[in-house]
Order: sequence, then structure tokens, then C-alpha cells
Amino acid sequence: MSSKRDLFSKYAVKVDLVKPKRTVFIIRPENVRPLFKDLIEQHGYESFYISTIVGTDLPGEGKIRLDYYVVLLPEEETIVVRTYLDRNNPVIDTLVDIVPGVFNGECETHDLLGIFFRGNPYLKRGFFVSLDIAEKGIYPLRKDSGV
Amino acid sequence: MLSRVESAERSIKARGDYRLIRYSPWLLHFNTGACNGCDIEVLAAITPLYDPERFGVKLAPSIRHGDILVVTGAVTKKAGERLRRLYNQMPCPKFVIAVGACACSGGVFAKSYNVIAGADKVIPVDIYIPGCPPRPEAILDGIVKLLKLLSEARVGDKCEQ
Amino acid sequence: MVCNMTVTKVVEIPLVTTEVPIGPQHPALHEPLLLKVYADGEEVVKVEVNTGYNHRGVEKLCEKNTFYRDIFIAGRVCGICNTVHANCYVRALEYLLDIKPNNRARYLRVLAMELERIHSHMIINAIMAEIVGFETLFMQIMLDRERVMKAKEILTGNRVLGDYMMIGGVRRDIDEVKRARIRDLLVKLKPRIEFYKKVFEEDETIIKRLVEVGLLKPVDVTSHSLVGPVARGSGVRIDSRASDKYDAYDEIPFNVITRTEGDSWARMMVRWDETLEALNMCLYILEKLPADGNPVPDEKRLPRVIPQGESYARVEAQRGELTYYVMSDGKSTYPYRVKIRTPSFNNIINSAFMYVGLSLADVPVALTSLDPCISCMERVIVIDLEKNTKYKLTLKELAGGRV
Amino acid sequence: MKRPKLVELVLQNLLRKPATIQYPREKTPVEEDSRGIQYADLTKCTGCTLCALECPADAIKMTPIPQGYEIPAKNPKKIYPLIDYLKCVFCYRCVKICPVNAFIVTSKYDIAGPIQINSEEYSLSTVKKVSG
Repeated sequence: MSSKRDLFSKYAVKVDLVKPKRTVFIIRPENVRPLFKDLIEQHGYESFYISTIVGTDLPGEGKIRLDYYVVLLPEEETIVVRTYLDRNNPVIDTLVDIVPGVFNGECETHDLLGIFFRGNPYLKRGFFVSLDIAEKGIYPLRKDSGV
Repeated sequence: MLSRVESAERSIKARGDYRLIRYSPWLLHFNTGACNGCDIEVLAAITPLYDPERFGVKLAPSIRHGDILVVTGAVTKKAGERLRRLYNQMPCPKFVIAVGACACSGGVFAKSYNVIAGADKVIPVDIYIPGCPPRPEAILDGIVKLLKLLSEARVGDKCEQ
Repeated sequence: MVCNMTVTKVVEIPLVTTEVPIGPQHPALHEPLLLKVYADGEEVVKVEVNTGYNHRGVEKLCEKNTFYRDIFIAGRVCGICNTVHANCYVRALEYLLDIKPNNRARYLRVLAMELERIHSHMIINAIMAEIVGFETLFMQIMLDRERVMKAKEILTGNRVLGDYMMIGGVRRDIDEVKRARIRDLLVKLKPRIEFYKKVFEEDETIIKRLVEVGLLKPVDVTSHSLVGPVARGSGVRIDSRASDKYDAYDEIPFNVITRTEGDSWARMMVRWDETLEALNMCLYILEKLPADGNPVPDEKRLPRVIPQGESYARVEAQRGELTYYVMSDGKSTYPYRVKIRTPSFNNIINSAFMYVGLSLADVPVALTSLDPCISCMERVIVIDLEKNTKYKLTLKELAGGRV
Repeated sequence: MKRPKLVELVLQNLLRKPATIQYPREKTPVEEDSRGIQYADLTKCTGCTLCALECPADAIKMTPIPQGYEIPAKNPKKIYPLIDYLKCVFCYRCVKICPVNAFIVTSKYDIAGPIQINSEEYSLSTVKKVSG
């Protein structure tokens, strides 16, 4: 177990906490993909699953925060991989080819918040949002979307 | 504007049509984006405990066979189009029951950007059944009230409009 | 999934109504989700999950409403799992506020959630019986489900939407009379559940339709983020009740049910075993309900502004792990961000790979075994490319092989 | 599965009553404290509008009490909460949040009808009518 956490702390720039007691590892956006690649190589597919992808718009800092909530198995501990993207150009490497379970999360985050996952062929507008909003280029969950 | 004679004739004719429906109305259940609460109550209302087949009420397999459209759920933008299309496909005379707060007025979702709100914004509704979700008894009550209105020819048929 | 076989049929399954609570915003659907099945003769070669449906924008709606109004909106994301939704949101707020409800409230919360689990598992098993053409069993299970609904009504005051959770406790208490009545209903229900479980174990029709259909290996489960009974049916032990030990789950004894078969039948059996487990938990709670004060907080005195911070609550809903992320900026009475991830969002969208190789008639069975929340499936459109025809069927007819 | 004994089963089922309830002909008993319609008791209401602010569905509108009704002295704004039952989701947030506990709760549910349904009639029946 400790070795999995070591892997996360290796990439971490900073460690934080989300209540209740979920450790947050803040890492650089370009390190997200190598981190999960290492995790799969060293511990295998059955050692974790990605539960949720949460994007939060932070217009005050000009950033979009992207959190991957990862559940480590078999001890079922939830940890958070957090990264900050530039709000004007939110681009990050996709994980969909190595962890297929992020398919729904990435499509949804793209549709609602406008984060572009480089290399994900399934991204499209209208995954959730109705087309009249999608055509205007509005991302509903951005704070200045006005919907 | 119709003359009085004409409208009286029409109402007599319509009453004859309604009588026929009254004996065995076939329901068509359509979900426009509900949370499922109303759907399981509609489903519960057709199970043995409540058994609306006593009144001849039956779920229709297709919209073309339906007499009464049962709408549940807040009408989302895309579902609104479908709802209108579905309503136009129904044979006359046709009636609509809105089940639950969401179908009646949008409920808690009325202010969302993707929701038109109640079903009456899209199609004419004949009976509103409030509740979140209404009990199966309340749904039966609504159906029986509609049948009563039909037998007294007190609801107008919206077909000609 | 690229395949050099010829595609002769395309089957579209619009999950027309509800739930497949897909969603983040619990996009409510109508035209909610389209399962596009490409078939070679009878064999499925490719499945596309098409999400061209609408959502209700619950996450945005939550940002526009106050914390307290959101409790009721969260309960209305999904009607079948409303108490778990409300519980998860309320606990996320409690983590921020550092409030802990008293023991009686924690026990009562578990009671409400487990009653909901019983009725939800019963309904999906009933639907499964209907899909495979066993209509009598459907009617029987639905009749017995009414007992649970009555118990829920006694406990929460409404048959379906309980609105039972409140920050710091629950919204109504039960007295001795109600306790005895709920107990009585559940004791009568228990032999029936055991009987249905036996039917699912031994009945030939069900075994022939369910066994070896929709196989999922453990590695598929974790890499595709599948949760709940689907994961447990494949031997992956994911149960946030056991790991997070929220509310009173640390004191109430229960077993986490896992099975190793990984097919549709295993998933349904996991559900029946969990129903029995939940029933025993309810009886245990009714027996040992602690009496340490009033579980109902005074809603007039609760704090209106939630302190700054983030919290992430997990709950084991009937269909799997449900998570709420709540962020408060500490200044207003509105949450800054609410993120909802419902279990079916993972289970339905990510599971398209499972159908490949099945025969068409097995698709509804495999789909139902994921518990996409009932009444969803009304019609199936079959496009026959050889004859260039298009016709509509009910899902039941598809399961009956009328393609 | 063990084969059930046919004769026994038939006899059992012949003696059994049908499970169906006779709903519209006989009212089925509902729980007395199940959440049916609620309305404001105007003799207690102070017109503070808290319920209207807290309602998750915005079903409550503060409405002036019409002419011809005795208005209690503690209601200076002369308004009362009018609940639109078509919007109401029956969560009873208003009942619980009311500072003077002015809401009357019932278990009545059969209020379906062809028109808009609200609590005007129920609420106004709690105060006396004054002539003129």
C-alpha cells in the first residue's frame, strides 16, 4: 500500500486534504499521464479505479482545477490527483486509451466545462448539453456562462 | 366562431366518442425527463394491488393505440419537441394527464437552463395530478376523475384547434 | 472493436424514460441514452452508447440555490435512490460543518437507506423477470414490494421521495408503535424474499436466460470503473459501506456479498443476497435502536453559511458508489461547486464493450442486469440492412427473440 | 425446484382473497402523518415570507389577504403564503422552518383536477369572514 502512495508523492508538488481525510496530491498537468502509466505498470489494472473527474472553474485565479478521484483497491482508499490548467487554454493529455473508465468523465467535463483532452477521439459537444446551448459555444458550468 | 347549433351538434358527437373511450381508455406513459419517482409510481399503479384494469385502463403498446397520454417529469428542451410530435401522432379524441409536480409545472427543476418546465407549455393538459410523487391512489383518482369528466362531456376535445 | 464481419442489423435501443441516471446532471433523459447495437445476423459486433439526450442541469441548479434548498434538489436527482442522494449531500455538508448526528439519527438514516435498497433491488429483479418473459413473477414481486413501500411510508412520510435527511440528523422520529409495525411488515417479507431468491437460483427459465450472459472479468471492472453489484458480481470487492463506514455502518453487522461468476445471473443473485442482508440490518436496527436523545434537529437553528472548504462524500447506493463533491467559498449561502457522479453514469456508459459477442436477444438481459433503473426501456428499433426495413419492437419482444 | 403440490395450491388460492384494493369505491387508509397537502393557518401567520424564500420549488407566493376577511393584528403586511400545489413538492420545508408553526398539515392527497390548484380556499377557511 505504501508503495502506491509513494508513487503519487513522487510526482506531487504539494500535498493537501479534502474533508474527510482524502489526501490530495497536486501535480503538474503534464505528469498526470505518466503517473497513471506508472501505476498500471507497477501495480496492474486491478489495483485502482478512477471514480470521478471533477472540474472546477476558478475565474479569480484564471485557472480551471481538474481533480481525478482515484480509489485504491483492495483497501478502498480514496485519494485525489489534482492539477491546474490555464483557463483560456485548458488542455491536458487524455487517459482514455490507458484507463477506459475515464470515458464518461472526460466527455462530460469537456461538454460542461470546455476542457480539451488531447488524444481523446470521442469528445463532442452535445454529450449532455442541449444543442442550442452547445452551438453558442457556452460551457454551462463556467461561472461566466450566464445560463 | 361556431354557431350554437353547430357547436351543440359537435358536442353531442364528441360525447358519443368519449363514451367509447370511457369504457376502456388505453394509457400511454411518456417520460420527458423525470427522476423516476413518478415512473415507479405509475408502474406500481398497474400492479395487482391497485389494478386499474378494473376500469378497463390498460397500458398501450404504441402511441397510435393510446387514448390518454400520461406525462411524467420536467419537460426538457429536447423532450419538448418529442412530446409535441407524440401528441400529434395520437388519434383523436385524445387526452393528457400530467403526473407529478415536475410535469405539472417543472417542480424544483423549473429554473434550470435545459428545462422548459411543465407539460402544459407544450401540449394542452386535461388533468393535473399534484404530488412528488403522487401516490398510486392519487393517480387512480386522477384517471377516474378524467373518466367522470368524459362521461359528462365536460372536457373539450382539443383536436380541432 | 473493429471487426471484419459484415454488419447486417442495427438495433437502436432508446432508453426512453428515466433513469439511467446518467448523470452528472442526471441528465434526465428522454431520449436519454441510445444504445446503438450493430449486429451480424444474431451476433452483436459493436455497441455505441449515444448520449444525445438532455440533462436537467442539476449541478448548475445547485450552484444557483442555497445549501438547504439543494438538499431537496439532490433528493430529486433520482427518485429510486433519493435517500442515498440526500444522505450523501448532507454528509458532505456535515464534514464541512464538523457536525456529527447522534446515534439514533445515524441508525434511522441507515434504516431509511436500507429500506430503499430492498425496494430498489426488488424492482430490478421484477423487471428482469418481465424481460425474460416471466410475467407472473414480475407481478408477485411487485405485490410484495408494496410492503416495503408501506414501511417507507411509515418511516419517512412518503412512499418514494422520503426527504428524510437533514443536516445533523433526520426529519422525523419513530415511536414504538411505528417500530412494531415496520418490524411486522419486514418479518412477513422475509420468507417471500427467500422464496424469490430460490426461484432465481433454481428456475430453469431464468437460469437458461441469465447464466453466462454478459460476462465481466475483474480487470474489465476496474479498468472501466464499474461499481456496485456489477463489480461485486465479478468478485471485485467495492463497497463504500464497509470502507468508509459512514453513519452507523461501523456498528451494524453486515456482510459484503461478492460472487465470482461475473455474469448476469451472478449480478442478480448479488442483489437478492444484498436484499436479505439489508433486511437483517433493518431488523437489527429496529431491535437495537439507541435512545440517546432527539434525532430531529431544529431546522430553524441550523447555520445558514457553511464554512469554507471542500468535501467529498461517498455512499453505497443501490447501483453502486455514488459520490458528491461540495465546495463552499465560505461567504455566501450558495455552494460554489457541486459535483454529482451517479453509479449508472459509469455502469451504463462505460460498459459498451460487454455486449460484443452476445446474441441480440441477450442484449436486454445484459442491460437489465446492470440495473439501468427500470422503466427505461420501452422500444427497440431494428434496422435490417439486408431487407432494408425498419421496425419497432418492445424490449421484451427482442428478448423473446423476435428480431 | 421441488414440484409444488397441485391440489393443495389450488385449494389455497381458491380460499384467498384477491390482493387488489377497491380504491375509488373504498378509500384506502393512508398513514395519518404521511405528507399530504399543507396550508397556512392565517390566525397564526405573521406574513414573514421565510417559507417563500426557503421553498425549493418556489411554490409559495406571498399574497395579500382579500377584502372581507378578518385580518389578525400580528400580520402587519396583511399577506399570507399561497401554495401552488402544482409546483409544491411536499417536502414540508415550509412547515419545519416556520417560526410560528403556522402550517396545518393533512394527509389529503386526492386533489387532482383539470385546473390550477392552490391553497387559497383552505387557508382562507381558517379565518372568519366579516360581512361588508
